[in-house]
Amino acid sequence: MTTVGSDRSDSPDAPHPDAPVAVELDGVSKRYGDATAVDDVSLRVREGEFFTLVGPSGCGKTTTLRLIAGFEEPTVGAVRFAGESVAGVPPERRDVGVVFQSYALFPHMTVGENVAYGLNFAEPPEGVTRDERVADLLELVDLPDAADRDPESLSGGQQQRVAMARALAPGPDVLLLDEPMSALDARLRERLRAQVKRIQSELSITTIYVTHDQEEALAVSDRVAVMNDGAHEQVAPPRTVYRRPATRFVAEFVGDNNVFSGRVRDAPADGEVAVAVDDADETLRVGVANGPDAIPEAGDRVAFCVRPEHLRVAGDGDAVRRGNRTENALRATVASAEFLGETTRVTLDWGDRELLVRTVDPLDGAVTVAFDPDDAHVIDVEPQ
Amino acid sequence: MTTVGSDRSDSPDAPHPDAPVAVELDGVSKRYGDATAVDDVSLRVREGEFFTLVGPSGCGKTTTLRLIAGFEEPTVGAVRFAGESVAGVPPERRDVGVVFQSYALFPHMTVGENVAYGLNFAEPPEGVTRDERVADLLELVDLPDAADRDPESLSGGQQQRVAMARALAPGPDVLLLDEPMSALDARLRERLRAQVKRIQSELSITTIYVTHDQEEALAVSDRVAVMNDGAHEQVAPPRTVYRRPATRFVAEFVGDNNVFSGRVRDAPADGEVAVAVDDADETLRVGVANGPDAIPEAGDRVAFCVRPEHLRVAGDGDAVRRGNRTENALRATVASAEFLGETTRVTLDWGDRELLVRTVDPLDGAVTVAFDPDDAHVIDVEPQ
Amino acid sequence: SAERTGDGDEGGDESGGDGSDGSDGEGDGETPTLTVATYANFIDAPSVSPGEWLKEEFESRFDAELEWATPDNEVNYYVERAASGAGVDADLYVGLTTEDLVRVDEELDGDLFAERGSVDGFDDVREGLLFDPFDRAVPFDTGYVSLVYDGTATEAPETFDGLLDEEHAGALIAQNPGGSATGRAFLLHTINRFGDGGVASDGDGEAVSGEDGDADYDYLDYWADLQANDVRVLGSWDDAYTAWSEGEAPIVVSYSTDQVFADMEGENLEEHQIRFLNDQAYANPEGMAVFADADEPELAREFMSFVLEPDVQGEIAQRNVAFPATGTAELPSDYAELAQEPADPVTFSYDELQGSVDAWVEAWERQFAGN
Amino acid sequence: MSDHGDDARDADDHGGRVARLRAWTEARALTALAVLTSLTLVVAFYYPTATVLVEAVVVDGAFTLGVFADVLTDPFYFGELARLLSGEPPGVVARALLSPDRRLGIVGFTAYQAVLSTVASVALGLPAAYLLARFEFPGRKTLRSLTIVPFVLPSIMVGVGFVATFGQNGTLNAALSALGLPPVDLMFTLEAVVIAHAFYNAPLVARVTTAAWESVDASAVETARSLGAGPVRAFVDVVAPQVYPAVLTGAALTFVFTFGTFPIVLALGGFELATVEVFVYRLVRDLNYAEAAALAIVELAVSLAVLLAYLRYEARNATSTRGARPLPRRSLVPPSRSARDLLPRAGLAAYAVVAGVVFLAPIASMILASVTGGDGALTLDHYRFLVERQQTGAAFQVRPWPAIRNSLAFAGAATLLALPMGVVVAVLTTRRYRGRTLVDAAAMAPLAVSGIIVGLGLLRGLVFGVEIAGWRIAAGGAVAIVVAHAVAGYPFVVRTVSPGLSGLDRSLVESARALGASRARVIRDVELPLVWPAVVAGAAFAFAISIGEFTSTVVLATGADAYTMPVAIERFIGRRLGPATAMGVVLLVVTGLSFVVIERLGGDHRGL
Ligand SMILES: Nc1ncnc2c1ncn2[C@@H]1O[C@H](COP(=O)(O)OP(=O)(O)OP(=O)(O)O)[C@@H](O)[C@H]1O
Ligand SMILES: Nc1ncnc2c1ncn2[C@@H]1O[C@H](COP(=O)(O)OP(=O)(O)OP(=O)(O)O)[C@@H](O)[C@H]1O
Ligand SMILES: [Mg+2]
Ligand SMILES: [Mg+2]
Repeated sequence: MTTVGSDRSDSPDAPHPDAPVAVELDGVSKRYGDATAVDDVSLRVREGEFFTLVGPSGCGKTTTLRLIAGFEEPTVGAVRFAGESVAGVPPERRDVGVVFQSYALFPHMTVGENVAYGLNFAEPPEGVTRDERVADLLELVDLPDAADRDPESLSGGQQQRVAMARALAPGPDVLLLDEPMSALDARLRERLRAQVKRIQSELSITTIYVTHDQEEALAVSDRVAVMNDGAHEQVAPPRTVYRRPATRFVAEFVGDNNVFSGRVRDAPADGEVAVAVDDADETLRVGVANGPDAIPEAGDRVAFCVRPEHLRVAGDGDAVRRGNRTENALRATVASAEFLGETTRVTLDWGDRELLVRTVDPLDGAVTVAFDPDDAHVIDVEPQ
Repeated sequence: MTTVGSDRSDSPDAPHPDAPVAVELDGVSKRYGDATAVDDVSLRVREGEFFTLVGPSGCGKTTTLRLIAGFEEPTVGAVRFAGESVAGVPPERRDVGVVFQSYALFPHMTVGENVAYGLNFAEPPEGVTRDERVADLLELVDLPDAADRDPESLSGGQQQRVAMARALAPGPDVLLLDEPMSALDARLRERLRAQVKRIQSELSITTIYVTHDQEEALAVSDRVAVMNDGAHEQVAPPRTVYRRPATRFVAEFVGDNNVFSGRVRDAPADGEVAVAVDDADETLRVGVANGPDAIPEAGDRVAFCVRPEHLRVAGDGDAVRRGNRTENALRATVASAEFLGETTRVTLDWGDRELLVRTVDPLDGAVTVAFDPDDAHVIDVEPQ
Repeated sequence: SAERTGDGDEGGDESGGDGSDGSDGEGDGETPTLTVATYANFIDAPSVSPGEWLKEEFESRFDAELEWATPDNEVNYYVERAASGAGVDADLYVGLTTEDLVRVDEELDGDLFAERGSVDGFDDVREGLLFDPFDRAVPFDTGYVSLVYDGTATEAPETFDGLLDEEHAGALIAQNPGGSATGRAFLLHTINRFGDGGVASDGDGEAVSGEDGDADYDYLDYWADLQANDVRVLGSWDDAYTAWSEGEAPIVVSYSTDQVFADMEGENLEEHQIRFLNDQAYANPEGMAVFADADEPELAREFMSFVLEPDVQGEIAQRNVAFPATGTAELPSDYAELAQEPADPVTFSYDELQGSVDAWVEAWERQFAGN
Repeated sequence: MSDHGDDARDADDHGGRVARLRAWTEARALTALAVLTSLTLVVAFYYPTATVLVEAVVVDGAFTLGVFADVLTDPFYFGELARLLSGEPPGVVARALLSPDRRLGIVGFTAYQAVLSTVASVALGLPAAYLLARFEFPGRKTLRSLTIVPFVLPSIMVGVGFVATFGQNGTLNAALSALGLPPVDLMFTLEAVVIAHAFYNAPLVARVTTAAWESVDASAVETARSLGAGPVRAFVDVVAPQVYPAVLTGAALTFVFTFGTFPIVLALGGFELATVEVFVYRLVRDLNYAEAAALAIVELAVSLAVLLAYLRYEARNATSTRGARPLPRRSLVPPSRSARDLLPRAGLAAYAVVAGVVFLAPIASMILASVTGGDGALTLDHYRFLVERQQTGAAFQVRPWPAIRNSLAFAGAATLLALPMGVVVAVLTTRRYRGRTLVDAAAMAPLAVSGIIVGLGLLRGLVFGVEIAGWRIAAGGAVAIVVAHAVAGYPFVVRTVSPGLSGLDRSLVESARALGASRARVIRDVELPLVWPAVVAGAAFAFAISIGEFTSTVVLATGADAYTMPVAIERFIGRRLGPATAMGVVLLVVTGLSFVVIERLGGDHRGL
């Protein structure tokens, strides 16, 4: 499998395709002794962009952020701010705002003092006093009356917002957020991420956001870099990442997915190929329009995926039709179901494998599921 | 608004309608100084039931659990295990297993020693040695080879499962889980909750589960108690809670929802009433079949809700039809959207209010949304 | 006591311990045990101490066992025991000073010590050393507190007034009279010399008039002058002697037997010169007395007789590095060469000290340390 | 029914009873331990001390405040403040206090020198904390372990070392003159006393501060940096305020210790610098108990007030920084030649010189004294003396080996006793309830009471015993010594263990309880193992206190076979210091090794 790290900044979703590059990582690696935390990463974050690094624990997200902030220097490669290398520039002169997962509020200062701290080193915007700036920022994060409170008396979500306000106070060029919400509960995270996104848009500040929560990454970002094992697997707008995952890792990491692999039986026709699925007695038709640049030929091995919401379910034996054809129908039995409110996530046993589907009504027993070949997405083609 | 705390154990979803009561809270309150953490809660959890307490932060979930575990004694009321009051019985003699959010694994013991700890105070089941018991439990939680490892060398999810095994080892009558997954990332949470549910079913152990994540509560529980401000607002199976929320709080807390209030214009007809929505120039038709016992009469004030997924969207001006009638159509404009993968959550401005809808395709500008009167659910009727 | 000299037991917060190692219960017919209480250095000092020899000698001459007891608080320990009704568990105390007796008598209503009774050799005790007006304590040796100086660094003055010369500014190290025997002896010597100015006589007693004959110049005036001349008053003899040895100052208040030790250790005697101010030194006779509720009073008296025997007196003087109490002691002929005695020993009597000594010390403290 | 069945049931019954009994005792073990600890404290501290202190207000069997009032209104003790206490208007007194020839009185002066000593200790302790907390170098842990050594050195040894170092002919002046600098005359000045106090207490300040510094979260510093603060500014704004409470702990303890100072002032300063304890000592010696007790109570009140103020502050500022990412340690070798890398290390080098003079030179001088003969030549005579004394000393004399053995045995036993006491009190003081401050104060009192008074109290309360129903119950010897040492040492266990315990995740305790463990069992199985490094640090302190303890040892020792190393040192002091210094070096080596070993059993921890 090849890693496709294309920077699709020309995608229609990216809001600033022509904006100048604010932060650039150029062939950056960071090694700690023998371990490589970040492995030859090249990224360009544009001005005003909300750029998210998402990936499993230990994949190097934090290290990347620390390299940008200047807490670490790269072993190899260059970090550039607005085109200028910042090698050797200490963090206090990089004009970055940082929010840590632990918030790291100064426990011995009030909320107001925390927010004002950065103004010791940077003038507030013209015509605004220090106090006004602090008040403005607390207003911005919806905590207008918290200035005199002790950080420890605040709830987690409130602390998180104070940390945001503090990072924003000196008017940084770049805002770096390292899992700023992972210590919060699910509903609060949902509310706050909207707020973070709102603040970012209002200020249109370049923001690099680290999370391991793929839903969060999809929800807030202009572009997402999916990282794995120190390197990025795909850098693209959320919809692209979700709908056209570049690698199997991305397909499985971002959202539920059903990934199949098999061998192409004959040459493409109607933008579709027939794939004999490995270890199964089924041939499935798969659309190739959305896939990678290489069009699969007969005999090639391919991997493709179908989202659970694209697997339509019918009772056992009911035909799932498309036009007049009954196709891509798989017989499976219900293994378990989780009621999620809006839908139910059902796990099906299909031979030795599991399939995930979404339904509104409860399912039971044996079922047939089918999908539209156009809903399948080819991830990977390995020529014969 | 009245609090409806009915114990609908006769609901078809509850799996053990006749099972004996394992844990009972009878008029239990807990006050700390002036603050009331738990306010006159009465609950009956049946043997083998998976019972979930869900509610926002600070609503008293943990306190309730601690009262059951014996870490706190109620200020008023009685806690009964199998009908016997346990007042004054210390936690170590209540036969409960507890899993905390932090897992609280003993860092100075190996995984095996952690699991075996409770066996210092309780014999393993007959015919099973201590070591076998530990091995069995580690098998049960899918960590068969972890016995000699250090807890700190495990990932969060693995630690969580060790904590489960440890709590289960002495064969407790009741398993108490306090947000056992909130420190984990979203994907892991989803995977683990299925596993917790599986283990619970296999052992059919009475389980009381605390979470603030409503999706989690819906996904795993036989019954859910939605708590607010120290008291329970609804106790019912997940589908009932989701589809027929007893209070406005439940409607808004469990899943996204659009709640309306207004005045009934005329007497019910066809199982529907027409409601003039407050502060809006709209009359909406609302089904009353699913509502509370009181059928609204003309002139009554009602509150009802419609789930985002039941608000169908069309372009501006397109009619939303039901049979032949165009009805319940609201014109609104798109305020913001969050791409969540499977769907996009769109926030609409409707007058001064916000509406939430779910769409697959991006929306923009002015739109018309509509809903089927049967998809509306009356929460509350206030007679004239 | 000379080992006192050498190995000063004076205070600080720290000294000795309760060294009673045994019970005093013994049945008839068994060898009786005599428990002798004393200060630690009498039996245990790094150079020499008479304890071991005395025990062996006594046990070889009498059918008795001797046990030493060295409680940290010394005689105060027995005062405390008596006061708390715990019973005194020793037969006699060796190493009483005049001041000890004064203090004991002031504190306790009953008698801690018994009358002397008949002690052979008592008549041989030198007249001037008898310090107990109630005839309980029997002196067994005496020491003199004088100046010791480093002859290679200075020539000590001959008189008290000489110490006030600018030449001797910062030259003298003395000790705290509140915590150290030498310090107290030197203070008393200055009182004897200059008078107490009526400090202790608040109405009742007589003022002590000084030998200097100047009624307007008392010991406090002298000490004010000494202080102006930069005298050092350190906490204990150890502190003072250490500082002196390190050359911090050339003159120190110490014992007149200093050269005996210097010689023992092969040091340059030139650096260990003795000076008797105004040809005087303060005498500190040490006595022994039988406890009033001793289990073995007769054996205790036999011990006292034993101690006064000429050969034992000689041994004690040498081993305790002091001067014998009797005129009949057998000493090496060259002993006096190194252990010097003043021409004119001075000391306060029991009566003079009684009711005064506390006030003298306190007045001195208040003047010297007033902050 | 067969006998066999009966037997089985009996056995069952028996087993059940044993199990129930075990459960019953376990359930009450904590209470029992608390009661035992209180009893020990009452028997070995409160009751004895009270028998003395009560004399301040009970004279000849009658209650009176007269003695107390006399002391309080005596300008000799209280300076200008006494005038206030005797009823003069505050304005007049305030003016008098501001005048140049104001009188501080002995109490005022004692406090003044304690404040100076505290400042000096902090000043000398902080750079050491900086070195230990922020730099990595070989021997760092050993150095950290050894910081406790000054604690056990008898004052006489320190006196010897100081005269040899700071005296007119001392090392310092020799070094100065070699550099062509004029000599300094430090001996018999307040400065000398203050430096000696710093010798004892700066290591303590360093220890507490190091622990706190190591627990500062790196994220906070990095945040400050990202907000524009340079490294120095980030230190001042973020690190310093978090380290400050620990510095305050060290300062409070230093104040209390130096407020009760006694031998060292007179040895190095002279009587002009006499402190309250000097007078307590003299008054006790002269059997003037009423005034001695009154002064001791004044002393206690001041010390306890400082300790309490600090404890309240500590409670208020107890911020648990659990799970914090510590600041990474730096290498002592500068990574580059930039000023940023060179300056701090140059500062540390300068500090090393100062520390060498203050800490190492006196110890080195002591060691040198132990191998120097009367003629100034090197010799092993003094060690030969120790061997000889060991071989030929009489049974009633103090011999080196039994002293070493006793010291180690008592210290070991006292530590074993102080640990449960300290842990129990720490458990009690980490819970929140009303009157906790009182428990705290009562627990810390052994640090604040005059050692002389405690010694006298032990004599009365333990050695002489109490008469109960015609029986005189007395205790002396090894057991009493161990108990007294444990009482003296356990406050340190409390202060080391308590921050650890209060920082422990409560759910660990509750998990264990839910699994069936009793409260006491949880302490044993979970809490202690988890705060183990702190327990070990507490043990090191208890051990150190016991090794260095003198006053109660000599009071309670009922024979030469109960004497310890400090007693041996004191006995071996003669005209020549050789034998005593040799014994001092033995003490130094034995305890230094002990601490390295003890702390190897532990690890990093918070608290003292
Ligand atoms: N200072 C360091 N020394 C050694 N290894 C390190 C250091 N910092 C990070 N690493 C290693 O580098 C890798 C990447 O770590 P990083 O913290 O960047 O991951 P992450 O993606 O932020 O993970 P998480 O989601 O758990 O925060 C990990 O394997 C980590 O163990
Ligand atoms: N020991 C206590 N002393 C005082 N107040 C307490 C105590 N424990 C809980 N409370 C208060 O009682 C209320 C309920 O707390 P509880 O911990 O039960 O909430 P929760 O539902 O578990 O919240 P969360 O989701 O944040 O864990 C809160 O307002 C809390 O502040
Ligand atoms: Mg990270
Ligand atoms: Mg909770």
